Amino acid sequence: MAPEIATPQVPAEQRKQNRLGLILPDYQGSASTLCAGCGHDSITNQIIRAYFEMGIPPHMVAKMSGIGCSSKTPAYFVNKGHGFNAVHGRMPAIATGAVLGNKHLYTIGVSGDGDTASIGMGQFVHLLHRNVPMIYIMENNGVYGLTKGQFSATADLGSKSKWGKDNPAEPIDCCAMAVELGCAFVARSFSGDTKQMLAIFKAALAHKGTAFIDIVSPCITFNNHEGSTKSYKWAKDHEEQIHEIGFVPFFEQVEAEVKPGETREVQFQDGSRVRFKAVGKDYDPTNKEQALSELFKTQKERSFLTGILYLNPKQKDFCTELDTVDPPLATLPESLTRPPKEVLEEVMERLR
Amino acid sequence: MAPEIATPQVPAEQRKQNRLGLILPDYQGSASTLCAGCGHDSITNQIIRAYFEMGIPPHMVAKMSGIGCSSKTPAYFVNKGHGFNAVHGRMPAIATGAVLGNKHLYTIGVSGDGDTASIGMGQFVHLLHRNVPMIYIMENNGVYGLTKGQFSATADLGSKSKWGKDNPAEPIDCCAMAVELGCAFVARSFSGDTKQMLAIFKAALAHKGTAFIDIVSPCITFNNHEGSTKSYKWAKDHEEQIHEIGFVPFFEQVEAEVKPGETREVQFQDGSRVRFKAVGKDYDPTNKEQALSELFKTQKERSFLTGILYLNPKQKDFCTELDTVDPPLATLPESLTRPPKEVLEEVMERLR
Amino acid sequence: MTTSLAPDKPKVQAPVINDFSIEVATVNGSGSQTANNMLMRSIFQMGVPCSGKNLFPSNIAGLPTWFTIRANKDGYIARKAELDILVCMNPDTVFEDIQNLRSGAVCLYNEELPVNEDIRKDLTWYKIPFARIVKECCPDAKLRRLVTNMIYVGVLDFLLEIDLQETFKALKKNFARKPKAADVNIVAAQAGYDWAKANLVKRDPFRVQRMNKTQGKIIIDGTSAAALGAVFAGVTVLTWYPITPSSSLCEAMIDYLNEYRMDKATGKATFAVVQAEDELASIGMVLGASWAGARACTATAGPGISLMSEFIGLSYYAEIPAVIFDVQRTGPSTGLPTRTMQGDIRQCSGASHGDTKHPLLFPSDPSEAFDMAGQAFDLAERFQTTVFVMLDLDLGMNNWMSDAFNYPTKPLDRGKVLSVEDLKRLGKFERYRDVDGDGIPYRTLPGTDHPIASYFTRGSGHNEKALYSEKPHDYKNNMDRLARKFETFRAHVPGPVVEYEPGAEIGFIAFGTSHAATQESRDQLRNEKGVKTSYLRLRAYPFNQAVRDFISRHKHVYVIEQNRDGQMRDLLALEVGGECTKLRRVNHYTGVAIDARFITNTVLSQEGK
Amino acid sequence: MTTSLAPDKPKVQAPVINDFSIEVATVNGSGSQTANNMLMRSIFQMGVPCSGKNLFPSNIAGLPTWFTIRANKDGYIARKAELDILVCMNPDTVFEDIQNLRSGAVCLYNEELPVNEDIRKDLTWYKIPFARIVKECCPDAKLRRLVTNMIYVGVLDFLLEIDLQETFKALKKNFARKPKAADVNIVAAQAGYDWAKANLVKRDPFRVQRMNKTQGKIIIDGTSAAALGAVFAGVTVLTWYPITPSSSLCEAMIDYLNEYRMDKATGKATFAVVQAEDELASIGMVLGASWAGARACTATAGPGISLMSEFIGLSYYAEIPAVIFDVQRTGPSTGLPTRTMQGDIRQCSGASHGDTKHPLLFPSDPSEAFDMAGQAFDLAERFQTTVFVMLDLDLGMNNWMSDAFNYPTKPLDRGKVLSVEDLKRLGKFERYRDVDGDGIPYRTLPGTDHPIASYFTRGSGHNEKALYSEKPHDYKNNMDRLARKFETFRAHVPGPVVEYEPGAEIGFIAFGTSHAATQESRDQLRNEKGVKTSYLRLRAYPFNQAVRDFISRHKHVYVIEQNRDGQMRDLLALEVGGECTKLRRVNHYTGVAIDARFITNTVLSQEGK
Ligand SMILES: Cc1ncc(C[n+]2csc(CCOP(=O)(O)OP(=O)(O)O)c2C)c(N)n1
Ligand SMILES: Cc1ncc(C[n+]2csc(CCOP(=O)(O)OP(=O)(O)O)c2C)c(N)n1
Ligand code: SF4
Ligand code: SF4
Ligand SMILES: [Mg+2]
Ligand SMILES: [Mg+2]
Repeated sequence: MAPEIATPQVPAEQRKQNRLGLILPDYQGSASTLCAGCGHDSITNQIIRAYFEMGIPPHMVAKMSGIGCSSKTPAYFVNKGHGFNAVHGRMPAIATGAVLGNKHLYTIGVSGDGDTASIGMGQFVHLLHRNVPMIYIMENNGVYGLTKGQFSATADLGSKSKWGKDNPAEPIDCCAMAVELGCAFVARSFSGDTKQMLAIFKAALAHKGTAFIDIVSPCITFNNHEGSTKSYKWAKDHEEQIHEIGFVPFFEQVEAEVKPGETREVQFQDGSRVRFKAVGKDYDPTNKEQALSELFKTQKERSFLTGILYLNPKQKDFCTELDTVDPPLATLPESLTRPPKEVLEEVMERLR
Repeated sequence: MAPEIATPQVPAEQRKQNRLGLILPDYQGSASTLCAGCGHDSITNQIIRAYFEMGIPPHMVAKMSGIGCSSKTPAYFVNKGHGFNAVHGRMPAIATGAVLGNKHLYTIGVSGDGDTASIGMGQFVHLLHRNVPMIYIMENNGVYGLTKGQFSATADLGSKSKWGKDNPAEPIDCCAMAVELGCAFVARSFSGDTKQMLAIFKAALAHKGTAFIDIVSPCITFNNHEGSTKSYKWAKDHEEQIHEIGFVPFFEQVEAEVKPGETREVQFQDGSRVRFKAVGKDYDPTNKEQALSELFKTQKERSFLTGILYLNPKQKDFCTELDTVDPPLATLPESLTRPPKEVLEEVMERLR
Repeated sequence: MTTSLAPDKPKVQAPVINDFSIEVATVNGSGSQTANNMLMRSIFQMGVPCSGKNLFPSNIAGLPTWFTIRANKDGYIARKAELDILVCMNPDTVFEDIQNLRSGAVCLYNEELPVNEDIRKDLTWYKIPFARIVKECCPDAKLRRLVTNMIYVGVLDFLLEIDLQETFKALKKNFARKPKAADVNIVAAQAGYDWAKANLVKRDPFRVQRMNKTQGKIIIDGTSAAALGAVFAGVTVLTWYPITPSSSLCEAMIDYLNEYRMDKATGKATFAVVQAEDELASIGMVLGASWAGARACTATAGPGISLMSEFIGLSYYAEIPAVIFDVQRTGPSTGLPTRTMQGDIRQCSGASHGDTKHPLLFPSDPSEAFDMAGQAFDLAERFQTTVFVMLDLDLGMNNWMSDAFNYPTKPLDRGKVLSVEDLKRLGKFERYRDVDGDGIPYRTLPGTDHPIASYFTRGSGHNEKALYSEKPHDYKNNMDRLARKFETFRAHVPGPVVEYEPGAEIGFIAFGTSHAATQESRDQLRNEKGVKTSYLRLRAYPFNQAVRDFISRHKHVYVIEQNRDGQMRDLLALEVGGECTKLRRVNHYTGVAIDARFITNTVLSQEGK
Repeated sequence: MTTSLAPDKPKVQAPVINDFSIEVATVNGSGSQTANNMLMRSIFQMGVPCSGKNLFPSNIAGLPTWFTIRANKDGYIARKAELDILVCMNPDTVFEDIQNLRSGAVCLYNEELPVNEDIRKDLTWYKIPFARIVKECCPDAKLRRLVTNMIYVGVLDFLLEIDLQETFKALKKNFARKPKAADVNIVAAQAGYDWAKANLVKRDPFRVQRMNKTQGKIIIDGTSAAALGAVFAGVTVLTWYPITPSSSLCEAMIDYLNEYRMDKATGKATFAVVQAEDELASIGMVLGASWAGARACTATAGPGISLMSEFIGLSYYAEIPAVIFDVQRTGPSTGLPTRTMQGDIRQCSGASHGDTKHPLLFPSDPSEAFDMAGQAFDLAERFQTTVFVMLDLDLGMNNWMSDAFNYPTKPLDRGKVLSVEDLKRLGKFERYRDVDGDGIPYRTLPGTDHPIASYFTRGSGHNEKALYSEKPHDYKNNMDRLARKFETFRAHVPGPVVEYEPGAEIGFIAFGTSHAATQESRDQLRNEKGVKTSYLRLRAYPFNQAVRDFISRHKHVYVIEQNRDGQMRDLLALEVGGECTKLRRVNHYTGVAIDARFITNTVLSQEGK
């Protein structure tokens, strides 16, 4: 199955304007330098589209990453946003800092399974624990792509390496962890499933709090062979969509009709709504325990669930918790940040 | 409620011998320097007793820790074992290394909630993921004791600090994480519940793989006040024993009778058995999903479950996976570790 | 019966006015800290220069702790190795404590301690029935343990002729928001005083007399001072992970922020504080916040710096501001975390792999800690790199007499940040170009609404336009510019304070908390041995010409510091080339603060005198 | 039509035998690595000294990559900045590549590239129809992309008069376990050769002639060499986290371990390998394993060392062996990870807060990497501290001609470990006492069945008996002993290799991969300018007397290294005091390996010549 290629293929003729009057190319980035066919590029394309369709002001986008092939991708979308390719596994801290500095930014972090589930595990857990408002995408290929194909902690038990060795450990399931830890937006998708990714990204943009999205994203160079459980073929054969997702942004409410079969609806704080159409069994994305038991079940069956696995848009996010003044802390004037002389004198007086 | 005080109070007159002919004082450590009444000292006492009753050769004990009041405790038990007070949050790596060097050691790690759930989170997750054979005790007081009482990540939402502030975040539940991650021995106890601790420790000594034990252990100095959810009073009032635990070591099988009400039994690889007597509802400690849903439930009810929450003694441990020669790697003779001259010549020939 | 009737007393000596040291030997967690501070404050309020140092274990309660107060009319406030007055409260150390006293010293002890006065006939003894006194004056049994300590303050007030009213005043100030606590303590101090007056005959020479050498001064610890400095420097983001001795800095800052930095109009915070999960996270958050434009800082100690190294390197290469307060302590992580050291100089000046260099500021007292906290933010934002403020445990956690702090006169320097208007005007923006020849490029903040505002941040793999590049010359150009930028620092960090002594062949170089002992040692050398010394007090790394000149102009230069390896000496040696042979080491490394006598003796022995 | 008929050709020059450099400009992921290695091997097998260097991007496929082979009859195998022969395969860089050629160079290019030979009339051009040749010789379309590269090997074999059989031999060796792959490639090489023979007229001067300067030599990369060294040093625990360029070391070690270190009797491993979750974990596991008595090591690059700093400090203070292979690369973490640098010297020599010092070994070729890997384990276990083996990307990932490795003659030195028998005999064990006066204490391993065997391990807060202590003199005693221990290293680390040139006023100091270029530069200076130089090649830090003597005995000493700041120069400056003024810097820092001409020019300009 041939995946899309990033940026270059975004059709230039697409001149449709979004609610800001911007066109798709306004959301593009530099040309990708990933391997042709890398799953990550497909994800990049849907990120671009989601920002475009949601009409996010490009200059307000902060793109954060760690290190890895996946972590390179922020350079490939929304060039008009500021990007930050930090150190390995520490994107959560950098992103949290950016949110502290300017809570009005649309902060997105892109990471890999190595960057997140190995070296970054501690920060990942604590980012979720804080519920920092941002999108966190883990581009999951089961290997360390950039260092040439060693297994990561999300590799499945028995998955074969390029060199024919079996992975000896059960995978760490970052979605199950996120659900357990109380993350209020947990989704999984597949880089080959562009429609689903797009819907999830748009919902994530409407969510206030950490939106964690694990995307199986095959590494064409090191983990796309027979025997790998993160190859295109394997993923295509084993993806289990848990529902179809319809997303209605707050600014398009009028036009949106409920599609047949869309039974469940969850509303975000900004008024946007996400609607779920059952596929097979009825799945309640607001039920933490169901999410976990379905995840365990598919783990055992060696398949993988995709969709918005858990959603709780009412959870308090980190910025609400911090309760800072409305303007970004970054640009507060001196008059607000340096107390007057009398205050210092008062303090001195107490110490004399 | 007055907790026990470590080492000094172990009655010297207790001259009962264990299967090695050793007496309880042979398992003691140096005098504790913790605050009088610290929960950690009660845990220490039961650790001493468990090693004694299980007849573990003291010189084979490796005691590992990070940094914190809790991490000081390895100095207070089994003085004849080697101890290692490492750096903050990195006990798992040090302990894993010790196990690599000598898989025959009885390795125990003692950590705190700060040491484990904050700075140590990444290593904690990966230790569980590897299933390194060792006992991992987290002495959980909801604060950083040694740095004077800041909240840790296991502090409950709304728990009051010594200075009257509310903790703003939900706790990270390390037991739930451990269960979710597939750890095969997950227990929780309370430092005031000596009998239960002892049974759990003994079972942990029989288990092959990581035995994770979270023990609510009040910090008498910084977190034992009204409003704290990790105080003695609170813990006593909110502990929910999930079962009573009877432990039968492999070397005492003949004498052990099944006690009335002991319905469930799980057998360890060494033949030891643990028997559970239901308290209230029937609880199956081999059921991962039940464990999680009970944990979530009690989290919501603001109580805490104690007992062996999850148990799966068949899971492959790290040393089995590594499949090294039987003697410790530490003491392999040169004849086994330096290949003969011909081998080097063979390699050179290929490169000429 | 009081000890004044014991036989074989030392002769009554000539009075010693405003020049002594007191040590209270106790156990931590016993609540003696307040009493000791009140004692120190009482002396301070009488106009006598003084300092207080707490030597405490890495433990919460029950282990030996020693609090030392030094009062000195000449303003010497460094630690003094010899004690004049000892208050024994700890049974575990009582013998050692008494053994360590110099001949002629004074010893107050709790009558419950198994002390036999005969073991040291050369001491002046005062036995005090603490339990009895406290029982009488404090009806609430639960409070007794705490106020016991105020008893010895009262006793010492009597013996040293400290005005009891000053102690009351100090207590009232201290417990301004808890008048009841003030009262209980006042009663206890009074009881101690009364008991002493009724039962003791003064036989020792030490006395406090009013003078006016503390006018306009304050008492504060260095971490509070630095915290205040940050608050007045407009800090907007503080991230931290608890570690002794830097937790105090963060906790003080949080208190000040909550008190003085809530927006009046909205009641909301003009700052954000995050207790991070570890130091890797706290520095990461600082970089993220600074990158977004906040004034961000963190505080830690040596182990934290080790963990932060990789990110500190990124800050250097990617040019992101960060202020790090390093409150140095003795290493390593499981070392002596509650002891002092100037031990992170090597680590901080070059933290991270590769060719990285970082400027360090060295405050030597609270007032400077306040000023330098502010300067650090200005420098970090102007230079877009990490700036360290190097405190140590001695400065940070002890109470220092200090000049009152001066309100900053200059507006905040937010550095070379281009606004939308700037971009419109310039029409061009290249993130890493050296436009001004000082090595410092311009930056934009995320959220800047202009088509050319954005750039991509990464380490060293970029050209002047911040575009990805692995080209050898792009890398080299950038590295050369960074070197230039670091050179620019020399003129912008605080210069040294230099005191040339006419005719002195010997120079002293010291910094930070070695300052007070150094000053005192210079006087000792002059007064006792006729040895003159010039003195340069470093305030920052990198150095400037004045440092080189100073070394040039002396025969020997003693670099006084509190570490084993002479870490500052090595930085100086690299600076001055051949003249490094003049540099001699005075290295104090025991975990306790350096004292003047140590310097004097070390110098004399190296001078062959 | 071949290019040989093009007008305006440069004149045929005199033959240049066994002295040229070839560059293949291609894209990574295109599989040219094997072809380039085969070409290098063919030359090597003809007895001509040669080296190969791969300049590749931090990316997996599709970006420009340059592979350079240098053949030199005099044994100069450093990088040569000027190219003689270019093979153009990459459309993205073709213009730049051609532009960069010196006048008179040779250019082979794929006919599909848009090259106009007229743009450089000073070159010798050969146009090659790769697609056509490969299509004919390789029926399997899927393999064509890979074997295309063998075509230019065949063409070059013809042009340079390399014996085609040597290429076949090399291919057979390379594909010893995949004879079919060997065949396909042999056919392709033959096809290239045949096509060239039929279509090209040689117009360039470069030729290979058999000689015997590679007898007994091998070709290997430095990471494989170090890995082998560890395997023969009896390593029992390897922990690692992938990072370029050290992953190669670990992966090679794993392969060797699996092949040569399975116990014959049981079929089980005599070693354990753990891919850790990060570098903090990998060094932690090494310390845990060493503490338990294993021979443990890890390998990483600069960012990993930064993260390991805290633990490395613990190793110093708590005295636990560790071997760290640092394969240095250009910093920082998001810098130029696939470029070389000798940039971690400062960081590694003092990693961690506090007064810490660590010894460093500097291999300058694979054979030394093999030896030093073994020495590092012996030193680490004897001295109970971290020992670094400092490779770099150039040594580690490139193919080097090297002497074959010598089987170790000495038994493993497991250091001062007391067994049960020792303890019985001695009756006493104090973990941190300096029994032998060398600063090195004795240790026991956990599991030692003797009542006095156990001790408690922690940082610096202990006395000689390993009991907890915060006493100033215990701390100082211990620190003094640690300093003594570090002094002991001087006599035990490999000493420098010194070559005094009679009458030379100038000395060169170099180390590691700067060696080859330094040797060549010395000859350039002697032969071209009559400038004589002595040479000291450092092999370890700390230094010994021979280093001080060498500096003493020369007027100027050039310290040649591959970083911006002169990190080794600074360590030397601190060592030699006043004589540091003699030290001059030759600092190469572009990410690519240093070359002789750069050294020569830098020295000449500093000498004013
Ligand atoms: C501290 C540190 N350790 C190791 C590395 C090397 N490294 C770079 S990327 C990477 C793994 C990336 O894997 P992943 O996050 O899964 O990204 P992918 O390339 O697979 O998209 C590693 C180990 C590094 N850059 N920094
Ligand atoms: C790298 C590092 N950061 C911070 C510290 C300071 N520190 C020492 S103990 C501790 C917290 C201990 O808390 P916990 O693990 O819960 O143990 P407790 O004292 O509560 O038993 C901290 C933050 C340190 N020693 N090292
Ligand atoms: S190596 Fe794998 S992950 Fe990296 S760019 Fe190539 S295909 Fe993608
Ligand atoms: S501070 Fe708290 S955790 Fe530490 S010893 Fe005291 S009671 Fe225990
Ligand atoms: Mg990956
Ligand atoms: Mg705790």
